[in-house]
Amino acid sequence: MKLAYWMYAGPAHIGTLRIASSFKNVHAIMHAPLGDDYFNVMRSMLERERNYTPVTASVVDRNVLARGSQEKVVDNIVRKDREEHPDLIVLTPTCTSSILQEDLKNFCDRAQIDSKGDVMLADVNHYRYNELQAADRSLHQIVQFYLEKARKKGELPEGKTEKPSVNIIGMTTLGFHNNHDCTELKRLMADLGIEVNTVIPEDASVNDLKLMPRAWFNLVPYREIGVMTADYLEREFAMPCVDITPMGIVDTARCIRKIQAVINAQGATVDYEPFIDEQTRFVSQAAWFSRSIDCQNLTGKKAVVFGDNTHAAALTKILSREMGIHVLLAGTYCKYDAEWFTNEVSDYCDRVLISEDNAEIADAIAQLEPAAIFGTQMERHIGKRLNIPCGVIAAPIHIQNFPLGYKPFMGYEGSNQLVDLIYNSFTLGMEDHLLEIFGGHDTKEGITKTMSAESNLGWSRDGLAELNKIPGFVRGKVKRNTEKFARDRNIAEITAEVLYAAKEAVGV
Amino acid sequence: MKLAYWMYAGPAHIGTLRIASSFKNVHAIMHAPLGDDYFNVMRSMLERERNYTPVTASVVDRNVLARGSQEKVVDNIVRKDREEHPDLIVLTPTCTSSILQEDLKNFCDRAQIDSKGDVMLADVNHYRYNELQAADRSLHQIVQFYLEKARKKGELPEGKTEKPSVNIIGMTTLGFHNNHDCTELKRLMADLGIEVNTVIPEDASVNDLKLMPRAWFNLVPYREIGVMTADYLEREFAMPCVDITPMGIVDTARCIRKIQAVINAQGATVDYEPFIDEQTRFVSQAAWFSRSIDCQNLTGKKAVVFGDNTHAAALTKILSREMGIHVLLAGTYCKYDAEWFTNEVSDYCDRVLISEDNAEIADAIAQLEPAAIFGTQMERHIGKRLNIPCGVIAAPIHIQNFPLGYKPFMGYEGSNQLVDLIYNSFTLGMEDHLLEIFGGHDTKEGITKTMSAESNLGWSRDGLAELNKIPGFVRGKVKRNTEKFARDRNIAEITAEVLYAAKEAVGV
Amino acid sequence: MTLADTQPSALNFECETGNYHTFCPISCVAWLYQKIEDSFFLVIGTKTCGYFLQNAMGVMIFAEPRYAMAELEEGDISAQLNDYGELKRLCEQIKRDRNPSVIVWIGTCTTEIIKMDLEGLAPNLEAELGIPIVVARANGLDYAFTQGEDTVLAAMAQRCPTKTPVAEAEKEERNSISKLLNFGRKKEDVLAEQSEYKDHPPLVLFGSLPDPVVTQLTLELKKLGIKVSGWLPSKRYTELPVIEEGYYVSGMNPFLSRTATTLMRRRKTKLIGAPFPIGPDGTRAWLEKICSVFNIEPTGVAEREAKIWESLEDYLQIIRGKSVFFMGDNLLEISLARFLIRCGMTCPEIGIPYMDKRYQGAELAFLEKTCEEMGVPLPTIVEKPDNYNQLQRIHEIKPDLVITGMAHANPLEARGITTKWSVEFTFAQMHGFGNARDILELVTRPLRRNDALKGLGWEKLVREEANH
Amino acid sequence: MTLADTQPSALNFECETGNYHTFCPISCVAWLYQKIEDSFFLVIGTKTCGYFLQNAMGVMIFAEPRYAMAELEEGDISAQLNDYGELKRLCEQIKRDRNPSVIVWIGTCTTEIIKMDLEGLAPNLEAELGIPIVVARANGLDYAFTQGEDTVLAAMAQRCPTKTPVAEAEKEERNSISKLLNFGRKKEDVLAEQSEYKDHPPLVLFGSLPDPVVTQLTLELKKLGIKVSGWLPSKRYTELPVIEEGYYVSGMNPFLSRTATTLMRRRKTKLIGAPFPIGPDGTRAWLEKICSVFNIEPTGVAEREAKIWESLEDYLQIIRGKSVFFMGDNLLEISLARFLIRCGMTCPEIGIPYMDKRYQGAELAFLEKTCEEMGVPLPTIVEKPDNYNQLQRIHEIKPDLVITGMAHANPLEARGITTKWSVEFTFAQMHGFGNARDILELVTRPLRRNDALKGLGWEKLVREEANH
Repeated sequence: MKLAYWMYAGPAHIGTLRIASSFKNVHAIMHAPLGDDYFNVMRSMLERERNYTPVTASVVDRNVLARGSQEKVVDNIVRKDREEHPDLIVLTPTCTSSILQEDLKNFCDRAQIDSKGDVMLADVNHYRYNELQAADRSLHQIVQFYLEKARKKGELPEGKTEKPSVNIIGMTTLGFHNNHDCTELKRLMADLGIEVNTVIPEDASVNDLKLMPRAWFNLVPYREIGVMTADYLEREFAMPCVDITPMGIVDTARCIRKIQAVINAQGATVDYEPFIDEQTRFVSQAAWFSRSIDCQNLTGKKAVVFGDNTHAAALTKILSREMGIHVLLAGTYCKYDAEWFTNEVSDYCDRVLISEDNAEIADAIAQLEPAAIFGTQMERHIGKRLNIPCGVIAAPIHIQNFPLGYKPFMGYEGSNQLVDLIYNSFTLGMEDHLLEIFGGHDTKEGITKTMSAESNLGWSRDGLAELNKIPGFVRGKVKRNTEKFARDRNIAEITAEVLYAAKEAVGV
Repeated sequence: MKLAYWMYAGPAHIGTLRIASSFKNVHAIMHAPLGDDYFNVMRSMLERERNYTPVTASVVDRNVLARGSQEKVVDNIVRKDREEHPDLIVLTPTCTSSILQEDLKNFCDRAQIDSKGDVMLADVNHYRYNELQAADRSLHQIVQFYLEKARKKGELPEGKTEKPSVNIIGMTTLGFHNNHDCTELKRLMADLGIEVNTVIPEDASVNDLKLMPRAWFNLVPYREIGVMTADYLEREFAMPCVDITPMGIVDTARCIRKIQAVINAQGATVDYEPFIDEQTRFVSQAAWFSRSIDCQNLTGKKAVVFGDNTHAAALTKILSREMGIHVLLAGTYCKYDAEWFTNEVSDYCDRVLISEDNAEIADAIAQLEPAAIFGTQMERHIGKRLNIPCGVIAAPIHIQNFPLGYKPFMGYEGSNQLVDLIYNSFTLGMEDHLLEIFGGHDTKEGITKTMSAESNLGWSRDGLAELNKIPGFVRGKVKRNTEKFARDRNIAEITAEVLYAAKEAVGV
Repeated sequence: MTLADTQPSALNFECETGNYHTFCPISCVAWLYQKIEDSFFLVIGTKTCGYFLQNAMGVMIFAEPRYAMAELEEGDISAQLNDYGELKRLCEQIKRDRNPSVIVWIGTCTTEIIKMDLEGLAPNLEAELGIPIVVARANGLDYAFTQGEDTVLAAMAQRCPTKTPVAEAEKEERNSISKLLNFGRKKEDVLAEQSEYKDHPPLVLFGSLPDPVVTQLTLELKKLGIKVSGWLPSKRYTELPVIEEGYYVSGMNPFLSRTATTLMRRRKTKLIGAPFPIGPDGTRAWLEKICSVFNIEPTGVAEREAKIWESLEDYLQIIRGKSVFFMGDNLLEISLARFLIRCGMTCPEIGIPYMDKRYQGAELAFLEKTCEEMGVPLPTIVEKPDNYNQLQRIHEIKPDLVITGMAHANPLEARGITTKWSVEFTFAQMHGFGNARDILELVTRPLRRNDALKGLGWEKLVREEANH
Repeated sequence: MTLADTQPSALNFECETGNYHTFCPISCVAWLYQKIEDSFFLVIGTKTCGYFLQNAMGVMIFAEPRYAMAELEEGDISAQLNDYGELKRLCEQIKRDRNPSVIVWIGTCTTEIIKMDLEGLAPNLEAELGIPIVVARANGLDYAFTQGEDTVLAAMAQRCPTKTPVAEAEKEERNSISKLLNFGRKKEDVLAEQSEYKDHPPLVLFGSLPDPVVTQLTLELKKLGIKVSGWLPSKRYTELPVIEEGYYVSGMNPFLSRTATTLMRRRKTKLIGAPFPIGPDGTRAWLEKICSVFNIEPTGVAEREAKIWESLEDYLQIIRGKSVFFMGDNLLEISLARFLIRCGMTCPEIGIPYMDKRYQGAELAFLEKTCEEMGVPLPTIVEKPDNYNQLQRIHEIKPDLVITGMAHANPLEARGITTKWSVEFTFAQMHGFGNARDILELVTRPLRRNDALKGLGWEKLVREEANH
């Protein structure tokens, strides 16, 4: 057992559901007890999704346990096939139901007989893999399923697209700024004259997966999701993969140069150097910012970075290489892929921390006292407690990571957004320090005077006790209204009873 | 005299310089004492401008005062004409030098004789008009100058452009999010199939001003700058003006409908309704946000709005009409244009406040205790003091208002950005309140333990006094280093002398 | 037993046994750890449980709360590790870090499936650790959402002392309510005040309510001369109320049937079966029922109710004549429906995860009576509803307001159906006369909001083909 | 007079009388109001002055500082309003709101031009108000940037008491430095310590330095047996140091020539003309000069200097052999150039707004000596430079570092020229042995930064045609 207050990556079934519900017209059946189906809430609330989440819980309760699940699961799959006509139904257990060690594969086979769409069991060990690993696996499983199906049917397309083209792999629902990254990458590809063959899984149809081999190469922008799929495609279809995350000015250029190499090797003759130079120096503002006086003032400032592999590695490199900021510690919670991370960042930071234990990172931050943190929501709150500003750069996702405004992390606009995030984190911290130095924001009488009614009313101890139970942000108002109420009625002492009588009367 | 701690709008010459230095290849000569030329610093530092600001101070000092300015001013104009070959040199005094009541018009005439470019005196009363009014006037003056010049020379173009076209008027340097608004409006015009004839003054050449009458209409997105120019063009060239600020979903639609009316009246036959519907309901996320559960939770929450006319009016309408938020008070510092503001907002708020006195708005906020403020940097700091979140929606500009990332306030993307600003302001406030309710972020021993070295060292009173002079954010580090230094040397009591000896040795 | 034994006959009950969504019962720790200030809640379950709690609790996670996961790993599931040893290690750490007065073990689906014997392990560890360990099986196999509280209170009911432990003076100290009410006053005054109370058998109230509501209801009863001897749960575990045989008890919430049964069967108390004090109508009925049991005249209660109704008029105008549909989530549905029908609404369907017709008997009767008096049709009550089928019915009926869980609110709004989260009622202060406004503030908010937006023409925010 | 009277002959002085940029001298309130804790600064000027202060001071504006604008409006300019009446109204409000120990009126260009007689108005208002009013003409017609401090200190020098006001014991209390150093110690210890000091005439230091630097320099002199009798300005106006005829005084900054003159001519003190204690070389020279005047052996000072140089080696490696160009801004240029040349840099040009060759005499001589010893060419010193011409020279010479005002830093960086803001030195803690690192931290930062960026190939960030 592990004592856990906070976890960085979710359980495996969340990963599978993120993949399944990213596709268009794919439905997932969760074989799980009541309450395990909060994925639907996350998608609806965090992503403000307008559509019903295509995930149905086949509820496991005491009765089902007693009688066996097979009938219920098969019924639910067949029912959903009939009701929604999905192209594919993915069945997944959760940590809980996977313990039952039922032959879920067999349930699927049974359900397939009466279903028009495909039925598939997500093949993941729920105790060995976390959300990210399961997502990577499930995406691979679905892609492989449809490519093999097409091959069997002789429906695999021949050859490549006429113009250079790309599959962008790994864009999912509930991904950290995935929607805006996806837009930015599409724009970048358009600028490079590269056709987007497919984007998967977000908004893709499983029926289009068979077209993937037509692309000249695969682009896997995130380290966490898509690598297995790209490896499979490389193995089976000899498709080259570009896996440099285009985040920050330097790595965006590296990514584009790799693309150039890959497509020129296939007969194209492109030279992206002028484009890179123009974007770097004049279109994006990030390189200029690096050279500007504002950034000079950040030189040597100290930062701690923590997050998933993709974002923590990219941020570490940007801070250190592009902005001259001293990264005291770079860390990731992707323990299963620690070697990759260490290779990426060890030249750019003093220390590497690989851990899923948030107490460990909290203690490290407290000891190191950086001027700013770049981490997850957890580190943001550690920073709040320690009075250190924190920019959020990685999942676990939070509603704040689904802004309506355009905020990609990738590409040239992403590099601008990152500069804003970094700069504002440091300067907001600086502002608070300056205010401290100049003795600012002490509540001056001039202002507080207007906030508290002058009163010769007394509060009884029980009245005060009740008042103090009221949250600070409305307490002032309740206090004033109660005092007004008491004055109007010539009540000299305000007891708990008076407080509630006032509440009833005034309705606050 | 007026006791002033803070001013919302700058002095007149700042307005003139904003117009002059927005144009390409226009130079301004400030006739002013040393130190009055901080406009160059503002432009270079706030806007992170890469180019030298095309403004030169012709320094007024005791000698110049004694001998008279004429020679120096004329010399400086002629010199700049020779050095930089600007199309136009604008001469402006400041509040100070305008008192000298010199015949600056005559200086210009004298300088014109020896200059290849045009020379012009900005015609503004520096004690009657502020930055915004002066900018409006100076833009009008320059446009009128070049149109009349072209008319005299018979160089005015005949007729209109083939396709519907627009002049976008009022985009300036050091304007609040002007650069991104400008990009967004250009994109919007492209979507509507409208050619952008000119954008002035930002990045425009004065030589192109004569082409303005070719446009089908003028668009003046900001109430503060451009109205006088548009009025002039309407009067002299019968050009219709669209002056609805396209901010928020509703007013963006109103603006587009007005454009439709204006161009259909000139023979076009466009129907923008499908475009508006598609953008409103599906492309922009703002209308959906209004209907979503997140926004439902904002219903009836209380806000105060304060800023310039354009932004304060737009925000008031968006908050009230599009998001169901209760605007307790809407205010502007544009006293000179109070009637317009009152007409715009009085249906959407409880109270209107027109004032340039920041103490007045601070007191109103303290009394009203809104859940959020939308105001200027000044209101942000009032909010910080009162623990009320504030979104910054208006100038006086600040480096934070020149983000690198794309953050327009106008058009459909602007409406997304505004929702983020509004939502985050309320929820950040809510987060703090929730943390208070749940007793969060009290520094727990588990974390503080790692922050303070256990020590049996004594600090003398003078040592402590010195330590306390050190700002809080480095004090911990200095304390630890000094204690380490003392321990290493077996010093039992840390005096001020020990503290500074440690600083010298350790170099912190 | 004072349970109302007239079963309402006219109400139409259905049980769809469908696939429906509600929060996992372990979420009860969210409000219980705050309520019982010296407690620590340890949820023994999987990463799935932990990630749910983290997402459901939001900012509370960051506030160093007094709850945590005992996350079961592969070795625990395959029984390679010793449960006792593992739990001991964790509880020792909790003792070291927080030193709570009680540790509540929350069993989950997984501990059920792997048949972890929590009840068997607890007494030994409790003895070894020196901290009481209370075991509650708040699992999703047997319970829904708010019933998690029921399992915890039922377990705690068994830990309430049977006798006043020492002197009478100290008993006063034990009881936080009387302490609060007497604080700072002279002993003579306190004694004088005791005489304000009528003579009646001891009464203990059960159900976790926010502290201000506890005070309000205690004061409400005091006005009638009725003294509350204690609340379950108390603010501190060390202040659990004394419960002796023959005490009267009354439940504050409709989801506490197991606690009620435990109090009756194990602690031999008498349950006062009344409608719940939700809404002015419910509050009055609840007060009158207690009075009737104690043979006390409920003076002024009817007038109080009438006055509250008067003060609600501005809200009533918004909802009168409108329809409300409950998809079913937190078991508060019957009481809320009854109150809203009294407010003038109609209600075609009440979904509810679980229906204990005995424990909710008085409330069901009151619902029926209310419908009759208001002249509106009786709602259909659907136990364990099927959410898919419900959505079909909603799109057909087009109710003015749907009270639903979080999963369906946004999609319904996008299709022009006005919604309110049911979960907000779980956390709202809504019991008693004084809080009726708060319920209506919540209920009317979406109506007021969507009314404000109506003019803008953005009703349908999904494309036609996706309209469903 | 102890002013060095050997004028350096080899240095090349030019005066371009050009159009150059520097901050307005009224900005001195930014540091003086913080330094003198019981003061209030009232800047009497136009909206132009106010908007400058607001933009220059940034966050300080929000911190409810003890300074404000008396904004002149049209009626004030046209003399329709009565100056005395207006100032009285404002000062009364300031007294009401803040009750400072002193109000400093800062005259501006505008008060000069409209010939507002601040010196004439102040005594009457001071009498009427009961608060001292000090008048300083920190206008941009006569002064540049840091000279604003000079005008304030010169005015305050005249307010320093001439005699210890009452008993000796109270004198101790008046002097905040001795109070600090003796605090908490027994009187005997204090008296014993007095004997640590050598016998020498009283010494007062002038110049506004951050409190920790004041302590450091006071301690530095104490080590040599020299006692500092007081600092101008003191931390509080009410603690201005006693200055009697014959006292010795020494200036901390190169821009305080007017204060020096006032102290010599009006207060009959003797000025110790020394290089300024900036950099270890300057600090040593300053200490030795004071010792020589007091006939005290400067024991250990040379060793201190050597040790400090040793500790700077990591920074020195970065700048050695590189060139630095001063555009001229804060009058600290000569001292900084001298220190940086000693560090191993070369310096082709020192722009400076104003050059008082007498007051800076010892520093100029030291600069010349340093250049000789380091074997580098003497810089050209350009008074009132023309920024446009300087930019041409910079683009031609391509110095490794340009120390410049804020207006030119970004454009220079965009063209591949490394810069450092001169204003940072104005606010840095850089006097004395201990702070030499801080100067080099600032100087090397842009070099370190641009070195780090060099590999990325982003040197030129303007298009060729705009490359000037």
